[in-house]
Amino acid sequence: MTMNIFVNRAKTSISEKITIELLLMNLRIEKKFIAVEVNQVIVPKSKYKNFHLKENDEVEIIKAIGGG
Amino acid sequence: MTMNIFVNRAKTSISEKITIELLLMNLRIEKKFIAVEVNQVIVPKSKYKNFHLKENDEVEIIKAIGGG
Amino acid sequence: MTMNIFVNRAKTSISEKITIELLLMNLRIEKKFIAVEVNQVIVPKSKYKNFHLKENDEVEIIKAIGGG
Amino acid sequence: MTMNIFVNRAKTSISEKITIELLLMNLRIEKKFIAVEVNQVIVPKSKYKNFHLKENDEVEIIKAIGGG
Amino acid sequence: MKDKPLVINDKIYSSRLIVGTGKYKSLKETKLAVEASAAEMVTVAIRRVNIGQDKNQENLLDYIDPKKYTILPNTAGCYSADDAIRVSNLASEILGGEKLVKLEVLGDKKMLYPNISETLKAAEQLVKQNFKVMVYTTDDPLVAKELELIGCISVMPLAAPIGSGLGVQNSYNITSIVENAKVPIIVDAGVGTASDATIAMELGCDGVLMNTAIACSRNPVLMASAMKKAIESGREAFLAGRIPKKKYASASSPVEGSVSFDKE
Amino acid sequence: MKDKPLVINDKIYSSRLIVGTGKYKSLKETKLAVEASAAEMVTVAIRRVNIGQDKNQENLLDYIDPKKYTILPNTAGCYSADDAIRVSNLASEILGGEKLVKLEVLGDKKMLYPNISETLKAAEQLVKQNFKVMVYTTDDPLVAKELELIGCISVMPLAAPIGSGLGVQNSYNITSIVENAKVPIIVDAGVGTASDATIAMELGCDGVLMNTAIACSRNPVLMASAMKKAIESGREAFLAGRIPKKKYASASSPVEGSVSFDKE
Amino acid sequence: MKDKPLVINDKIYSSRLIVGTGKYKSLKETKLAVEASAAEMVTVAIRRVNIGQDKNQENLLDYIDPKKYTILPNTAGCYSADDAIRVSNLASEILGGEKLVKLEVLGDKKMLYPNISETLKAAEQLVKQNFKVMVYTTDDPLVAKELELIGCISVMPLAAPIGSGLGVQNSYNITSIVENAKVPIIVDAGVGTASDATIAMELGCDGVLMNTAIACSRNPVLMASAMKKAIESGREAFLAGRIPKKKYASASSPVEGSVSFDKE
Amino acid sequence: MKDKPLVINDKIYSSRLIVGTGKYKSLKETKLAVEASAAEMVTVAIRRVNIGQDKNQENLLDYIDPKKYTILPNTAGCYSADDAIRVSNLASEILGGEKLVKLEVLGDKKMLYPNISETLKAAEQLVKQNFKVMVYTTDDPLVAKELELIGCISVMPLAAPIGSGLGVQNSYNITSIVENAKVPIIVDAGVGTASDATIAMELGCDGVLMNTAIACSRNPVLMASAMKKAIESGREAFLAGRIPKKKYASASSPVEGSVSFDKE
Repeated sequence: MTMNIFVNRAKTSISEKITIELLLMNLRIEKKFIAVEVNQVIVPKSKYKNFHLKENDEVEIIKAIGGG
Repeated sequence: MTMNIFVNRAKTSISEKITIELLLMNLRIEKKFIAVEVNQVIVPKSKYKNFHLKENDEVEIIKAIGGG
Repeated sequence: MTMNIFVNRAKTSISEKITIELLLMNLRIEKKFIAVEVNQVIVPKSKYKNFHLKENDEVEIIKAIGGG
Repeated sequence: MTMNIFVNRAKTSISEKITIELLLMNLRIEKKFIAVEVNQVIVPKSKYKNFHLKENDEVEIIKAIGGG
Repeated sequence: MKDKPLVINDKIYSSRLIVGTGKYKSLKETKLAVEASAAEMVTVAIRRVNIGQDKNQENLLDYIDPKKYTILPNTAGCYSADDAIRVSNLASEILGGEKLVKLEVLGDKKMLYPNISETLKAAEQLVKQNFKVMVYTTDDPLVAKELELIGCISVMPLAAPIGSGLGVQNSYNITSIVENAKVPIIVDAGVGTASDATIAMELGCDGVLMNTAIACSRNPVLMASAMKKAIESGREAFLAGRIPKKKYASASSPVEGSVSFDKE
Repeated sequence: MKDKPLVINDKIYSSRLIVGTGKYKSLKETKLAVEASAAEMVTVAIRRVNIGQDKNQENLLDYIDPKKYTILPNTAGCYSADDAIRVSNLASEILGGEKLVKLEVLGDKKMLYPNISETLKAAEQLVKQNFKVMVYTTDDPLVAKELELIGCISVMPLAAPIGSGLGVQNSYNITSIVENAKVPIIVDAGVGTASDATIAMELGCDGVLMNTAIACSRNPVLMASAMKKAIESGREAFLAGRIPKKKYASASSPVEGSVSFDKE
Repeated sequence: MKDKPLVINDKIYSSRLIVGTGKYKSLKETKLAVEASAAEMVTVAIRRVNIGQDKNQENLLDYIDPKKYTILPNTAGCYSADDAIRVSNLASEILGGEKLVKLEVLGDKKMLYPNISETLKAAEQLVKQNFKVMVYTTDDPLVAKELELIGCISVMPLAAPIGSGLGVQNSYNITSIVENAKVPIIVDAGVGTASDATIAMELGCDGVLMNTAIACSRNPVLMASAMKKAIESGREAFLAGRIPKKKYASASSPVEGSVSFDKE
Repeated sequence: MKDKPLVINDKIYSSRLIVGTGKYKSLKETKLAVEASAAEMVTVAIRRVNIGQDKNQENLLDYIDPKKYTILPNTAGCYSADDAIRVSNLASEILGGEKLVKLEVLGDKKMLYPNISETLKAAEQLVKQNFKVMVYTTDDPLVAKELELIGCISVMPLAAPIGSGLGVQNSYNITSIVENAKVPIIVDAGVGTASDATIAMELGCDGVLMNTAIACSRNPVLMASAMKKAIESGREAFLAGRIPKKKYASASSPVEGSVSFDKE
């Protein structure tokens, strides 16, 4: 079974019960130096493993880039 | 009988029942181009005649002067 | 008989014995507000009438124009 | 026998036949880093030994000092 | 070429110079300088009468006739919104109900620099009370816009601190304020001499308000005349459109037919 | 306060603005701008008549009447003393023997910068030939003084290169020239807009000569008027004596009796 | 003579230059320029990961090692207090709980001018949340002081608009801010070239933050080195105490004993 | 990026700063400041020995070792070509036949402004006598070129009058001189603080000569270090190519992916 979530505002269909940890793995994004928000709330790195995403969750994956 | 009021913050003893109109006359101050406050409230010129000052009233007499 | 002179550096053939006065007339140039040099020497207006140009004379006709 | 010369414009009486070499010695001025003019003409260091000063010679002793 | 006139509080002004009345040696000098400036709007301050000492002290408004000039009372000396609102109401009472006021809320006594948060507060209140607010402010373009949106009828950024005579410090900001404004922008404070006023007008400002530069010059009446011309000159130059600055020279006299070219 | 008038070649001028006649779109525009500037002295250049093409070409001097204006012929386009002297004599012949001339000997075509040694040579010769020399020069204070001692009746240092519109580049030198001069000092060339002219006058100069700033503005007639006022404004400000620049502000409205002090 | 070191968030910095990491051609160039600048504090921005396109996109922080440099995340791109607070918290999460942040709340996209009221709101909140706030602001001295009193650990007024390269527009205000401050004053934004940075330091500022001036120069690594020296040079000149500006010259070489005086 | 080195009289200089030795409190301070400046060329003046008073007066050249530094004797205090030539020959004799000289012929004692005609005369003579002439002059671009053509090995225009500390007065002229020169252009005199030196170098000058700005600062040794860095900084910025000045801001942090855009 799959469901839809929004990753950085793009509709994405994923398998149910996926965790943030897995999502990042699928996206090939390193945990180091990023932040993750689910529905506008920051999820601390420690929780990635056990945090299961639900239908229509809005996930934001944020990083640092060049700026002044 | 006399009583004390404050005119522009100077204690002044006046005869009871004096009106703003009379006070200005005593002080030789023209009504034109001034404003009068009693206890922080502006008294319109029309009321000077009938406005009786009470013990300890704080009277402020204000005018326009040179400024930038 | 004709001969050649240079007027403002342009070779010009004119009838012999012509005076500055006549030259200006032919060129339709007013005497007022101009200066005439023949072979680098200024000829005063008073002399235009009797000043005869010779073969190869270099005539310069000068005026005032807009400048800063 | 003595005679007068001018050293940097000050009248100075010296023994006759004195050389620049001796003058500098008397004045305790090192030869290094100076120049000597006699009557407006520069005397090269090599000549100090044999250059005899005459009555009324104008001697200038010049050096380098702080400047911009 | 016709310039669109300066309109403030529904009145048309042919002069773009507003002058203050402080710091003069006498009321007579004040009157003469104001006349020489050809200003049509004049600022005054609001103060307590000096009881006693005032016997035959003359009243400024006997010299600067409110029938002849638009009197612009200021809230100078106020360091809070409340004070400024109170002084505005006193001014209105003094001037028979007029609602035009120059709002000025300062934050410190050394630089006399505007206190923006108190100024914004006071502006909102005064507009609600139907005052026609001409507001003295910093050269912050966003604050200038906010004051316009609040409903101030004119925004008056400083050129430099009051009385400093330094001239326009940040022409970049003044230009930005002018470009974004829908109300008259009048440079207020900091002008030192005629060219400072001309420069402010060349930036596109609608007018200039000054006091010290005239009153404290060696010859106030003559300086008032200088300022009148400086403002007109700057406005005309702004409208006429200056030549660009060029790195290299370009001859004003034509080159063709130049006599000196013979030898070349 | 009465200003001592500007006197050049024994004639009194009430205008301190001298304008050029180059670079205008038409002789008509030239005439209108010159009138708007209220200048009483006008510069012209000396060139060959274009034979043939000149049929009904009008003459500048039919528009700028020598009876009404002092015509100041320049030696523009000359790069040597000899050329400048020759052109000066042609100018005198054209103008019926007048001896007033603006001496201008340039050294290069890119900056149109004055060639000082040739200028000095030409000035000496022309003075000997009884010309009344108004001399265009750099802002070198020593050269300016030398030109005065040679007998030039006016020294005209540049503000900036001809036509650059950069305004006074070295106010320090201009001030020094003014302080040491016994003849009128007239800033010539480099003015870009009204405030540039005002600043030159505030430095104490006796006048300003300009052409491009007016002729090449978007609206020459309006800019001419702006320049007229700019010159008068700067002169009056110079005479009136500006206020000093201050690091700290000083209130224009008195502090005593300030209503806002209640709370303090 | 020993200079008191720059201390920010209890850490001592021997470099007074803070550099941004935006606008470089590559992360490699970023790294080289940062090294050449000798900066010890480096700003970064916070953005969404580009899903997909990011495959082997490298991470800035692999080039600018947080162990080696103090990373100063900014809230660039925020136009409200709420956004700025949110971004600050994301930055803290990204950087493993660090609380140092450069607060920047802008008001418009054209001038990128700071929005003061939102900046004040955000600053108060962030201080409450124990953030160490270095705040980008205008050159308004009163606002600068208010931000210090709110508890910001450094106040960073602009020299001129971000990326404009105009240099310090209002040295008067910057000086006033410095004189009244008890926290480090760091000029942020508007520097165009080395002398602009030197001038900011000569005014007494504690440091300068820049990005565009280095990243967008023709040779960023060389310009980074120029800026390093410019900052040190300006600081030393400030401490050494410059000579006063004089109207008249004064000889550097003594006058007595001058050989040339013979003829006098 | 490698800078082409400064070459004067066939010697390569890695420092572009030349310092004077006048006005110091002591020869010891002179030595320390010269060392801090890292200058490799040092100017000295030529004067009469004070007979008698000189007993144990030390010699400058015992502190500034001619084996270590290139000594550049100047003709300061000369007001005529003859004096300058005489002093140049005395200098050569003092320095064991060295022919390098800084030619300086002044015209007045108030401004210490160069006398151009005497300077040109002296330059021609000295070049004939095989002197290597580095010539102090005004910022007149034509005179600068003429001095180069006469054979001077370096042209040194003033930034402002000697000791005035005003900084570059006419950057337009200095730029023109640099653009047209084939010999090193070294700004000499008028620098007041570090940024003045940086600006001179950013204009493309090959070096700066200064004395008062260092010697008369409150802390000469520290200011010498500031100047060393200022010169290097300005040179590097010139080579690196500054960003253009922009009317409008441009973000240093990318706009895409900005978190704050959610709400838009």
